[in-house]
Amino acid sequence: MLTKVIAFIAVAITGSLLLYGVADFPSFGDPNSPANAGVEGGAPSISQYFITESYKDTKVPNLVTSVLADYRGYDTMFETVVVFAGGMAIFAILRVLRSKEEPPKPQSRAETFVHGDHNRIIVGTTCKLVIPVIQLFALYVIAHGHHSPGGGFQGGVLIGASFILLALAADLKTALSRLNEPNYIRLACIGILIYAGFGVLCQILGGNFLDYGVLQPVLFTDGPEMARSHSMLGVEIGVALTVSTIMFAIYANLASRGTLNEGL
Amino acid sequence: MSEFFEQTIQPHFNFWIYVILMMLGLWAVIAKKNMIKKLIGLSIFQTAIILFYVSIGVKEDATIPILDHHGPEHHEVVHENGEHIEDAETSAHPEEVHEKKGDHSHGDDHGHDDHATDPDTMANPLPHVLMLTAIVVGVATLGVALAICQMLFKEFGTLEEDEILAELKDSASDD
Amino acid sequence: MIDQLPAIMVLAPMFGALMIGLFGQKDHRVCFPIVFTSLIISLGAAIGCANLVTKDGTIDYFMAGWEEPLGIGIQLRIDHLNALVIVLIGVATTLVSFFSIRRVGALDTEKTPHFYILYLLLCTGLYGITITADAFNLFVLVEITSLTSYGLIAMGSSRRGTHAAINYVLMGTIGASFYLLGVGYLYLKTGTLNMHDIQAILQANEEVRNSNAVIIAFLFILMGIWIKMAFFPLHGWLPNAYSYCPSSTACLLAPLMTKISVYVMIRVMISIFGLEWIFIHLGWSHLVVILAVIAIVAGSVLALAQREIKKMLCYLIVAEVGYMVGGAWLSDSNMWGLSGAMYHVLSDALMTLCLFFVAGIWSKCIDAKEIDDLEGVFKKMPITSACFILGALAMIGVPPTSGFFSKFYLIRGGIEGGHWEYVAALLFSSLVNAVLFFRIFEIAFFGKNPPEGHGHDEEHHDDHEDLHPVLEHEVSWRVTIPLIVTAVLIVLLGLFNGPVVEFIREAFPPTSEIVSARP
Amino acid sequence: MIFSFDIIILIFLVIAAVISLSVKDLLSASMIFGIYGFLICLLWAEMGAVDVAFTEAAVGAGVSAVLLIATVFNTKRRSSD
Amino acid sequence: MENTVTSLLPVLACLASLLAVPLIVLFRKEPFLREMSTFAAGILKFTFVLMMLPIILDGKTIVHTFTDGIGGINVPIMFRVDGLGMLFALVASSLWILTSLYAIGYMRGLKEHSQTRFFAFFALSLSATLGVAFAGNLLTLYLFYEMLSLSTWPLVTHHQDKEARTGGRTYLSYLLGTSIAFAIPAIIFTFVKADGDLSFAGEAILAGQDLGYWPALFLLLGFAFGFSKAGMMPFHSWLPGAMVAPTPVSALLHAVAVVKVGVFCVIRVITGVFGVEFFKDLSVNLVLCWIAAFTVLVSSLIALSQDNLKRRLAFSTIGQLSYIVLGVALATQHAVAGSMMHIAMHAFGKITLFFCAGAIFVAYGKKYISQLDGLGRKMPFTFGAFAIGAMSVTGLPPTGGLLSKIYLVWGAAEAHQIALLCVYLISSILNGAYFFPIVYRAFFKPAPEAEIATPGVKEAPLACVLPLSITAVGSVLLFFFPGLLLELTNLMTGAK
Repeated sequence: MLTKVIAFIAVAITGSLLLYGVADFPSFGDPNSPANAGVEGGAPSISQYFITESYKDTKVPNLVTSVLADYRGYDTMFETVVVFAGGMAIFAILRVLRSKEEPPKPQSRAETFVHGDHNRIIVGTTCKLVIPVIQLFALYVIAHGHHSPGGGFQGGVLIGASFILLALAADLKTALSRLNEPNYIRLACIGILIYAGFGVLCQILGGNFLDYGVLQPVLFTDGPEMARSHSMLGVEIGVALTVSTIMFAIYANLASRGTLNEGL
Repeated sequence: MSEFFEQTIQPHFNFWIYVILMMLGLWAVIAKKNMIKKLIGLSIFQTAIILFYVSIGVKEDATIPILDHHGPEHHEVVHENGEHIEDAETSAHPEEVHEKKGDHSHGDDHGHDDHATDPDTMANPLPHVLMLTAIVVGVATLGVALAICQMLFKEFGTLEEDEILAELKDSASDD
Repeated sequence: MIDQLPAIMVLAPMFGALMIGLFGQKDHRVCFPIVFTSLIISLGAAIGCANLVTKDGTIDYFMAGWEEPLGIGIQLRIDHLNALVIVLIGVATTLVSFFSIRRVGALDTEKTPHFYILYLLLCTGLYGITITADAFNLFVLVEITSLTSYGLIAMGSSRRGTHAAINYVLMGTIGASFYLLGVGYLYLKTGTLNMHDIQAILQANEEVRNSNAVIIAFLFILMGIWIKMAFFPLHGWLPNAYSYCPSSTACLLAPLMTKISVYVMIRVMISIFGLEWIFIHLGWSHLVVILAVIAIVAGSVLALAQREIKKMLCYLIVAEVGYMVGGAWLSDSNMWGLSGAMYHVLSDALMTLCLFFVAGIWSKCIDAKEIDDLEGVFKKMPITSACFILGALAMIGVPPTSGFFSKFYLIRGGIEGGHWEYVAALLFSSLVNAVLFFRIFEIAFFGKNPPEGHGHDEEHHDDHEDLHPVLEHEVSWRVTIPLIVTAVLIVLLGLFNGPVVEFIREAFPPTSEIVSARP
Repeated sequence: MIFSFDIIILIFLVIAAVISLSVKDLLSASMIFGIYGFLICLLWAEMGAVDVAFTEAAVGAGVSAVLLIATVFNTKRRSSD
Repeated sequence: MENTVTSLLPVLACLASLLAVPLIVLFRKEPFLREMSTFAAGILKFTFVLMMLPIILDGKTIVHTFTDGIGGINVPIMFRVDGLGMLFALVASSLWILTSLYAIGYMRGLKEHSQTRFFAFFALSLSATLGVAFAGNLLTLYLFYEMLSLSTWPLVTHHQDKEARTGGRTYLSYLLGTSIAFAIPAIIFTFVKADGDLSFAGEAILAGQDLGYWPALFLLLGFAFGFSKAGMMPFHSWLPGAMVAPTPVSALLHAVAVVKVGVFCVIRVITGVFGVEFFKDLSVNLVLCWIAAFTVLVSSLIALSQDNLKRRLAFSTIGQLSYIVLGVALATQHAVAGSMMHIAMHAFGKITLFFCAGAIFVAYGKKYISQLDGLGRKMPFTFGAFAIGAMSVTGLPPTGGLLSKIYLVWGAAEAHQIALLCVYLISSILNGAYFFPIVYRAFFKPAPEAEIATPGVKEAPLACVLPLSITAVGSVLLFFFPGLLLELTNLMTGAK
C-alpha cells in the first residue's frame, strides 16, 4: 500500500510538472512551431533544411531514410550497436552453455500449453507458405527503403520475425539448423562491420567518418549525391543483417531459457 | 470548462494523452509488484515518449515525409487546401512535374538542383528518425530486462517483487 | 589522419568487439590481444586529442562532414572540459582490461568473448558520450553503456546481484527516458539537437529561454542524469548492483559510470543551458547544494553501517557523487566549485578504481568480502595493501594525493560561494572516511583478535622470517601492475593538480560574465 | 491528420494500456500490450510518421509481444496484480 | 626584503632519510647493514642541515620550489629554510642520530619483532619532520604534517596488541580528526582570504587583511586545535595514549618530533600567517593565551597523579608544549624568542628523560614510579642524566631550560600579563614537584627487600646509556653556550 501511495505521489508530481511544461507548447500540428519551422526570428530549423535540401544532397526521396542513414548515420550505427549489445547482453545473462546442468525434459511444456497433443500440420504448412513471402517482402522493404517507408530496421525485423515464425511453427532446433549460434553472432558482427566499413572507407578516402560523398570514385557514380544514395543502401543492408540475426537470437534465448534446445 | 478545454487541452490534446500514458507506465513501474507488469509499464512509458516526439513533428495538413515521385497523392493534398497553395507561394507544384520526369533515372541529377519542396507540406522527418532509434533501443532494453527476469525466476521461483524481497531477507538472516 | 582521431577513438573498441565476435568465439585466446590492441589505439587517440586540445584549443569533428547549417549532422567536440576525461577513460579501461584477464576466470569461461564484446562496447559508449555534442546522440550512447552494463552486471551474478540488476534496468531506463524527454522538450522549443546550437538559440531568444518548457526540460534532463549517477535519493540501484557483480565489472563500472554522468551533467549545464541562466535566472543553486549535502552525509553514514567492503565503497561513491554535484552547483563567482568538481571526476575515478581493484583482489585471493575477513592482510599482501592505503588516504583527503586537492578546490568554492553547509558536509565526510578506512587498517594490521600480551613478551619473531611469506599471497603481476599504476596516478594527479585544474578552467566562460550578472 | 480519428485512437490507447496493466493473467496482458502496440502504430501512421509506424508494427507489436509471451511461458502466468 | 638562496640542500636533507627506507627494507635480513644505513642516513642528514647553517646565520633564507605556481591557483610544494626552521631541523636531526643509536640498543636489548618496519617508518617520520621544518608554505606544511601522523602510526602501534591498538586508534583519530576538521578549513579560509597566497616568505600571509575579530579568532583556534600535535587541551589525550609505543619512539617522536612539529606549526602560523604584530592588533591572542595557560596548569596537576613513568612524562610534555604556545601567543619579542628556544631546550631535556625511562625498562623492566625505589644506585648514569633532564625541564641552573624560561617570563612581563607570568612560575614549581620525588626515590629510598640481593651497578646496554648521557650533557652545554640558538631566534624576531 505504501508503495502505491509513494508511486501515486511521484507520478502526480512528475505528471503535473510535465503538464506545466506542456502549457506553453505551440499547439499540436502547428507547422510554424520552433521544431518545424525554427525559432521565431531565428534561422529556419534543421528539419526545414532536411525537407528542402536533402533530396539535392542525397537523391533519396524518403527523407527519413536519408536523415537516418546519412545526416544522422552516426546515430544509426550506434542504434545498430545497441541492438547488438542487447543481444550480447542477453546471451551473457541467459545462455546456459553447460547443458548437462539442465535435465532433459520428456515433453516440451510449451507444446502441451499451446497445441495440446495435436501435431503441427496446419501451422507447419501455413508457415512454409508464409515464411518465403515474409522474407521476400523484407528484402523489398530493405531495398526499397529509399522510396517508400521501410529500410534496414524494418526489413531486418521482418527477416528476424520470419525465423521466429519458423521456430514457433516447427521448433527451435529447425530454425537454429538454418542459422546456428556462432554464425548468427558472426553475421551480426558482419552487419555492423558493413556499416562501419563504409564509414572507415570514407575516412580512408579522405572524408570524415560516414561521409559517403567521397565514395564516388569507388562506387563509380555520377556524383557525390548518388554515391550517398548507394552507400545508404549498403548501410541499410548491414543494419538489416544485424537486426535480423539479433532479433532471432533474442527470441531463441528467451524462448528456451538460454538452453537453445527447445522453443515454445 | 469548455473554455479551458478549447484553450488548454484541445491544442495540446496529444501532449495531454502522452502525459497520461507516461504516468500510467511510470506508476506501473513503481507500484506493480510483478516484474513482467513493471516491464510492460516501462514499455508503455517509452512509447509515450515516442508519441510525444512524433507529436512534435506533426503539421496540420501535411503529408508523409517522402517526396512524391509517383503523382497523385501529393496533388490531392494540395488541392484539398486551396488556400494553402497561396499561402505557401507556388508550392511544390512545378517541381513535382520536374521530378516526375527525372524519377526514372536517379543517376541523372541535372535539372533537379532547383528542386525545392515547401516545408509546410510535409511532416517533420527528424522526430521520426529519432524515434526509430528509440523504438529499437526500447526493444533491446525490454529483451535484456526479460532475460534478467528469467534469471530471477530461475533463482527465486517467482517474479513478484515482495516475495523476492522476503526471500532475500530470509537468506540474509540465515547468514 | 590526425583530424580523424576523435572518430578513431570512439570506433576502435567497437571494431575490437566486432573482431571478437568474428574470430574470438572458437579460440578464446585471441580475445585479449584484440581487446588490448583496440583499447591502446583508443587511449593513443585520446592522448593525441588531448594533446591537440592543449595546442590548438577545441577540436570539432563533423560526422559525415555535415557542417552547415549547424545541427543537421552530428558534431563531436573535444575541448578543455572533456579532453582529460577521455584520457581518463582510456587509462581506466586499459588498466581494467589487464585486471579482467584473471577475473574472467570466475565467470563462465565459455562466455569470455561475450564478456569482452560487452566490455569493448561499453568503452565505445563511454568515449562517445564524452565527446559528442549532440543531445540525442548522447542518449543513444548512454543506452549502449546502459545495456552493456546491465549485461555485465547480470552475468555471473549471485541471487542478490540478479535482483539488483533488474532494479538497475528499471531505474536506468527511467533515467535515460527522462533525459530523452527533456531533450524532446528542448527540441520542441528550439528545433535543433546540437548542444551548441541549442545554447545559441537559448541565449539569443529570451522568450524561449524563460519558457516553462525549457525549465521543465532542464529539470528532467537533470533528473535523468541524477538517476544515472545515483544522486542520493535516487541512488537505490547502485550499491547492490556494484557490490554483487563480478569484480572486473565492478572495477570498470564503479569508477567510470557515475563519473561520466557527472561529466554529462556539467556538460549539459555549460554547453546547453549556460551557467548564467542556471545560477542567476533559475536560482536553484541553494536547493541543489542542500540536496548534495544530504547526499554526502547520508552516503557517509550508510557507508559507516556496512560490513561488506564493496558495499561500503559503493556508499562512498554515493557520497562522492554528492561532492561533485554540490561542487558543480556552488555557483561561486570564480567557478572553483565547478573546476573542483571536474577535477574530482578525474581524481575520484582513480581512487575508486584503486579501491575496487583491491577489493576485487581481496575477494578473489583470500576470499575476503567483509571487513572482518581482512585480518592481518597487510602482512600477507604488502603491495596490494600499500595501494589500498594510498587509495584510502586519497579518499580521506590526505596530501599529496589527488583526493586532498579536489577537496581543497571544492571547499574553496564552498567558502567563496558562501555554502558553509557544504563545507561542513565535506569535512564530515572526510572524517567518516578516516574512521572507515582506519577501521579497516586496524583490522588488516592487527588481525581481529590481537594477542593480549606484548609482542616482545612472546617468543620473539625472527626478523629474518619477518617478511618471508609475503609474496606467496601476492597475486600475479598482471593484476598488481595496473593497481600500482593506478596508485601512482593518484599521486601524480595530486602533484600536478595545478596544471590540470588550469587546463580544465579554460573550458569555463570568463568569470566576469557570471560575476557581472550576479545580483 | 484527422482530429476525430486521432482522439478515438488515443482514447483506445489509454484503455488498452490500462487493461494491459490491470489484467492479472500475464499472457493476456502481453497480448493486450501487443494490441496497444498496433493501436499506437495506427496512430503514427495517421500522424504521417509512416516509418515509425512500420517499425512499431514490426518491433513494438510483433517482437516485443513475442518476447513477453516467451518469457511468460518460461515463468509464471499468473500475477498478483 | 630578504636575500634568498636557491639550493637543493633542504630537499636533500629531507630525502636523506627517505632514501634510507628502501635500503632498510633491502637489508631486512642483515640487521647490521640495516642499522648502519639508518645511522648513515642520520649523519648525512645532519651534515646537510649543518651545511645550511652558515647561510642561514648570514641572514639569508634558502628556497627550493618544485613546481611553479600557475595563474596563482597552484600552490607549489616549496621548501624554505629560515631561522626557526633551521633551529628545529638542527634539533631534530641531531637528536635523530642519538635516537637511532638508542633505538638499536633498545630494540636489540628487548629483541623486538618487526624491526625492519620499525626502522623504515622511523626514517620516514624523520623525513616528514624535516619537511615540516623546511616547509615554505602552508600547504607543504600540512602535507608533511599529515605524512608524519600517518608514518608514526605503525610505530605507535608497534606491539600490535590490544593496548597498542587502542592507543593507536586514539592517536590517529585525534590527529587526523582535528587536522581534517579544523586545519583544512582554516588553511582554505586563509587561502581564500589571501587570494591564493600561502607562502611564508615575505610579509605574513594575512598581515594587513581586513579581518574581523570573530573570523580571526575562529581561524586562530582552527589552526591551534587543527595542529593538535601541539597538545592543547581539550585535544591532548592522544599523547598519553601514544605512550604505548616503544620508548625510542616516545622519546624522539613524542618528546621531540611529533609534538614539536605541533608547536612549530602553531608558531609558524602565528608568525607566518598572522604576523606577530597583526596578531597582537587583532587582540585574539589572549584567548589562546588562556587556553594554553589552562593546559599548562591542568596537565601539570594531572602529571602529579601519574604513577606510570612514561605517562607522567607525557603529561609533563603537554604542559611544556603549552608553555611554548603561550609564549608565542603573548606575541612579545622576548616571549616569542623564548618559545623558540624552548623548543630546543625542552627537546634535549625531555628526550633525556624518555631515554632514561627506556633504559630503566630495558635494564629492569620497570614502568612505574613506585617501583623505582633505590634504583639510582644501580643505575647512576641513567639517574644522573634523569636529574639533569628534570632540572632542565623545570628550569633550574645550570641547564638550558632556565634560559628559555627566563625569556618566557620576561615576555610575559613585557606584555603586562601578570597572571600569565604567575602561571609560568606556578607551573615551574609543579614541574619540580612531579620530577624531583622520582630522583629522590631513586637515590635515597631504600630498594625493596627482594632486589637488594643483587647489589652493584648494572646499567642498560651502552647503546642506551651513551645517548642519554650525551643529551644530558647537551642540556647543560646549552646553558653555557646558547649563542647559536639566540642567533637563530633573533633572526626570526628581528632583534639585534
